[in-house]
Amino acid sequence: MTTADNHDREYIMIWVWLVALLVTGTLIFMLPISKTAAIALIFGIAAVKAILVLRDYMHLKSERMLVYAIAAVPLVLAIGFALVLIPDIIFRR
Amino acid sequence: MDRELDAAGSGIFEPGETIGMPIGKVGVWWFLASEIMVFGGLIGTFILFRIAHGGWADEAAHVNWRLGATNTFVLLTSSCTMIMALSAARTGRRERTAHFLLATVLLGLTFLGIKGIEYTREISEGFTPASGMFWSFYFLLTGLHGIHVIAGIIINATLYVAAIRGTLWSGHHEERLEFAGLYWHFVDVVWIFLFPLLYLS
Amino acid sequence: MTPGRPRLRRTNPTPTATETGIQMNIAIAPHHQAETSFIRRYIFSTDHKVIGKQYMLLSLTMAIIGGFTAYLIRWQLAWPETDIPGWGAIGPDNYNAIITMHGTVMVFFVAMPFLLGAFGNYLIPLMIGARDMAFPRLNMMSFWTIFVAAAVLTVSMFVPGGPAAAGWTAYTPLSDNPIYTGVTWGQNLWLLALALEFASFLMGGINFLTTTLNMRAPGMTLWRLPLFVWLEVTAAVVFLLSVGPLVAGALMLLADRTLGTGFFRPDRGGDPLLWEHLFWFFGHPEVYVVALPGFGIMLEVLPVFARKPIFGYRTMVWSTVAAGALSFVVWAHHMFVSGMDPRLATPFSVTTILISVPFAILVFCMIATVWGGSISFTTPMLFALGGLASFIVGGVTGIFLGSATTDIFLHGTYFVVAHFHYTLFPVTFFGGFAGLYYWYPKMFGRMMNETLGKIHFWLTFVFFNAVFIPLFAVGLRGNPRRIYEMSSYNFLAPVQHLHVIATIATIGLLVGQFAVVVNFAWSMARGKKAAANPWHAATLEWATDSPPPHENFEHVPVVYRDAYEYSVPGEANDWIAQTEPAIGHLSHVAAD
Amino acid sequence: MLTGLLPANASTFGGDIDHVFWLIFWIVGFWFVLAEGVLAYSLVRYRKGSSKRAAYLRGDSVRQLAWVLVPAAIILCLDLGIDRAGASAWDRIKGGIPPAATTVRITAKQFNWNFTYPGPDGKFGTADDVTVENDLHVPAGKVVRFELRSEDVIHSFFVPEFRLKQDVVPGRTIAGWFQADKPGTYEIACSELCGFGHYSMHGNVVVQSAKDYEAWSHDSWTPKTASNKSNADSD
Repeated sequence: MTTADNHDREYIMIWVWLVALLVTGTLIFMLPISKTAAIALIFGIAAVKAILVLRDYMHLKSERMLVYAIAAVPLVLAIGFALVLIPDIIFRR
Repeated sequence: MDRELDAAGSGIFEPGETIGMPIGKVGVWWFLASEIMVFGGLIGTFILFRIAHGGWADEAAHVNWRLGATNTFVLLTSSCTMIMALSAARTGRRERTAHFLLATVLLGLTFLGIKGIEYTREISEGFTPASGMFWSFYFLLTGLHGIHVIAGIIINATLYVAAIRGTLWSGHHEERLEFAGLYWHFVDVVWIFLFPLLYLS
Repeated sequence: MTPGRPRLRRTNPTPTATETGIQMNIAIAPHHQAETSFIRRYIFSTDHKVIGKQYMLLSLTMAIIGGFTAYLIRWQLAWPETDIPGWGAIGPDNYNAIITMHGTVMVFFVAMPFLLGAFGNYLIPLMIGARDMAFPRLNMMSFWTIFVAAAVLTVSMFVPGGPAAAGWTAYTPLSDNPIYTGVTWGQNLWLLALALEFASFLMGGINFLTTTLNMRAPGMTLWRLPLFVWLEVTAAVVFLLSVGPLVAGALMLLADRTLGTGFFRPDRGGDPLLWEHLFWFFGHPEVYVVALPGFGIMLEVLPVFARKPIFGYRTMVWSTVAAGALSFVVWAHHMFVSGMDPRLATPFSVTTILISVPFAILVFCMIATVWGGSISFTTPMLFALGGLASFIVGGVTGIFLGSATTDIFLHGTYFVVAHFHYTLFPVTFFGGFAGLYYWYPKMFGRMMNETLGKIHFWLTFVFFNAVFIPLFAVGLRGNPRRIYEMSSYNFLAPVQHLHVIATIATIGLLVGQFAVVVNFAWSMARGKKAAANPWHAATLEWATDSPPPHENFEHVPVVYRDAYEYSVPGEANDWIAQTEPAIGHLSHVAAD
Repeated sequence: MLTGLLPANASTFGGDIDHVFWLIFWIVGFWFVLAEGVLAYSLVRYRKGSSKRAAYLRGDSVRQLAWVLVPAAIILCLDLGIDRAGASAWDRIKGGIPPAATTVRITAKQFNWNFTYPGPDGKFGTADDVTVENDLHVPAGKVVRFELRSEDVIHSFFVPEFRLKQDVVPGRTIAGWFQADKPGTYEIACSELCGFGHYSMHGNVVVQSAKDYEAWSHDSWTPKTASNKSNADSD
């Protein structure tokens, strides 16, 4: 399999991206901008990092629908669960 | 699904791969699904509490974001070495595989070491799980994640031994590397979110 | 395979399929050879059939604890503070511990290991034509994990401070701070036992899902799966996706009790309602995790003894999936009066009552399956029908509790107790016993005694209803649950005699169970030898010997048909095995 | 005879709850009888030997499935009806609190109920607040607002005759209301497991005519705090 090396290069490029994003994220944290904006940016970047790992390192880009389903359903459930708890925990009486 | 039904309908299967996926991969993904619910429940609760209690800004000021960032770097790198090990294993470059696996294990240990340093610092400064809700969550989240890292290190170490012995390649077993990798990358992804949650806000 | 059927029938339609069949033998046979040493074979076995039997043994053993605690509870309620024969008087704190143990044991260590662990493990590979589970070693680990969990729970009953006494729901802060109950290690061990139990069923669930997705025999499409497999798998998914938050919650509670955190302690900024949410997000789906396999067993038994195909196979599959999905969005109906935001009540009320639709479809399809059949009332059939008839009561009474308005009055009363016993008892025990009598020949190669079986059924059916119908009335009078004795409430004086009736019936119910114990043991030694397919059933587990050989099938079977081909017009037999080539394929056979 | 199933109702919103209860009762009662009836009939009618061979009904054609799906559709409609009836009653009972004549602070603790009245000045947190144990005195025919607090664990404030139940959660103040129809003494039960004394966490709601309530409050609210308790108990 000759394409292997290209694969390796791919993987290393992804790693470079991840590190770059990590650095930017940490820099934003030190920038003197509004907290909400900073948090939004930081978590946006975290999401991108996660997607990169999932897509390339966990091969989601070449996976079957089934795998997406297995991963997506609990994600939706967990988020939905947290949302339902908002009135009880954030706006508790 | 339909595709699979057709295949099955005509009675033609790969042994043990009715749906054209190795059982290991299906199993690991189901396991990760349950893990998503565990961490999802915990992280979700943490976010809600943090908003409800007005940010915990001053508590969060005491965690060492430099060490946190370093650890993120370590874990990201270990993910890279893990995937490199897999692609090496698939192309039968055995020594390369072993080396990258060893690197992954060592990076994992480095992560734990740094985390240990953080813990000792914080506890010596008097911040224990009992000193406030933020610290309770901090120690529970990082602790649970740490346990997952330890498990991952053990798995990767066994694979490393198999790689040196060469038994890793007997009967397509190098695919085990992919399954272990899926878990390891998942642990990495969890940390990718824990880092900003605990250190950067 | 089935004796007396020409081998031609079993050859595969296409060369490719034949190859795969052979490949399968090669691919899987060396995977684990027939094990020799006693320990490998019966203790640390990786054979799903042995593991299934181990689960059955464990659950039936724990059922003794569950039944005995029920006896203690009922006696105390009928004749408060008298000496209970075989135990002695119990005080209010022991009473709380006993109800906690009853709930925990029955739900987590009887219902789940019996319906999922025993039947799921034993039957799924057989029904889909696999040689074993996808991960046999993981399977073994899952059993030994729940074994340790059961041991931990049992030990927790004897530690200083006594066993957990905060109810099986372990509401915080009662379960959180020892000063409220005086329970120290009991509660910690309870949490540990539950954590281990969850780990065990996670391993088991992953195994069920992977096996069913990946290990099916040639021709066994998803739409040819026996409904039992469909329902077990749905239950596994529901468990897998619902247990996570409670695992998180258990860790938090354990940290509260050991590390001095305060996740659920209001004085430290914690929130008791969080525990209720985390618990019920799992706790409600858990009901379906137990109910669906029970239904699955009834669905295997009904068509065989009605000699009819399942009515509305795909409709039932979709209703099952719908019920499983809905079970994730109804949990707060356990919390209508818990102090949660009242605006949440109506949405959860709607989703909860909506669940009546898929379950109504399931029940109607089951009734339609016996309608027009030729019904023989064997013991398994009696238990399946008794379970169905009783479950309907549990179903309809659920509407009262699903409606937030009526739940204001009924929440936490004996009406709830009667309701969930009318759902869980039918699936666990009627369903479970139906399965036991039905598959015993397959499991142990001998038939069980029919007369004893019928006696067992009638004692169980009559006394079960005699226990819980009075409790509905008790609940409607407003009798709260988990009350050690009623005498401090004047408004409960009129219902005391109903408690006495329920208690006498409970004793009858428990005594009646000796029939199955005797039958089980006696048939093992003396029961008449079972043929490969004593009931003339069509599904794959009957296409191999009773009991099946080490890797289940002489040759991996090839599946040509649906699972329930009974009384097909124009056929000589009133059943056609799934392995029987369909007409279309016969030409191939001729060609060979 | 059936009406004897429930305790006699003694509050204004109890009637709404009972109404929804009987609505559900008759609906599910009908389906229960129907389902069990059809099941029993088919068991007798189609027992072995009664007919030569079982019918081959797979129920995969719409025509056959109609026998299942049409009833299911009807059930769906009835469900929505129940939801509607329930929702309106819920909003009235738990949705909001009507303007109240009296406000009481109810504090639950292992294992009894304390009721705090604002006292003559009508304000809480002042010296003349009056706390009585286990007996809640309220005027008949007036809206009573209560604020539930717990000192330790979760309890549940349950008055069967009022169809009133509300959990008491430590760390929260949960407000609610009720309006008692007629004078009398009604029992309070704790309906959430709260420890070994749970079974004896008993209290009374003493509903009094306006005049009696006036008299009671007059002699038990007069600032002689030492004897409040005895007064309360003597009722």
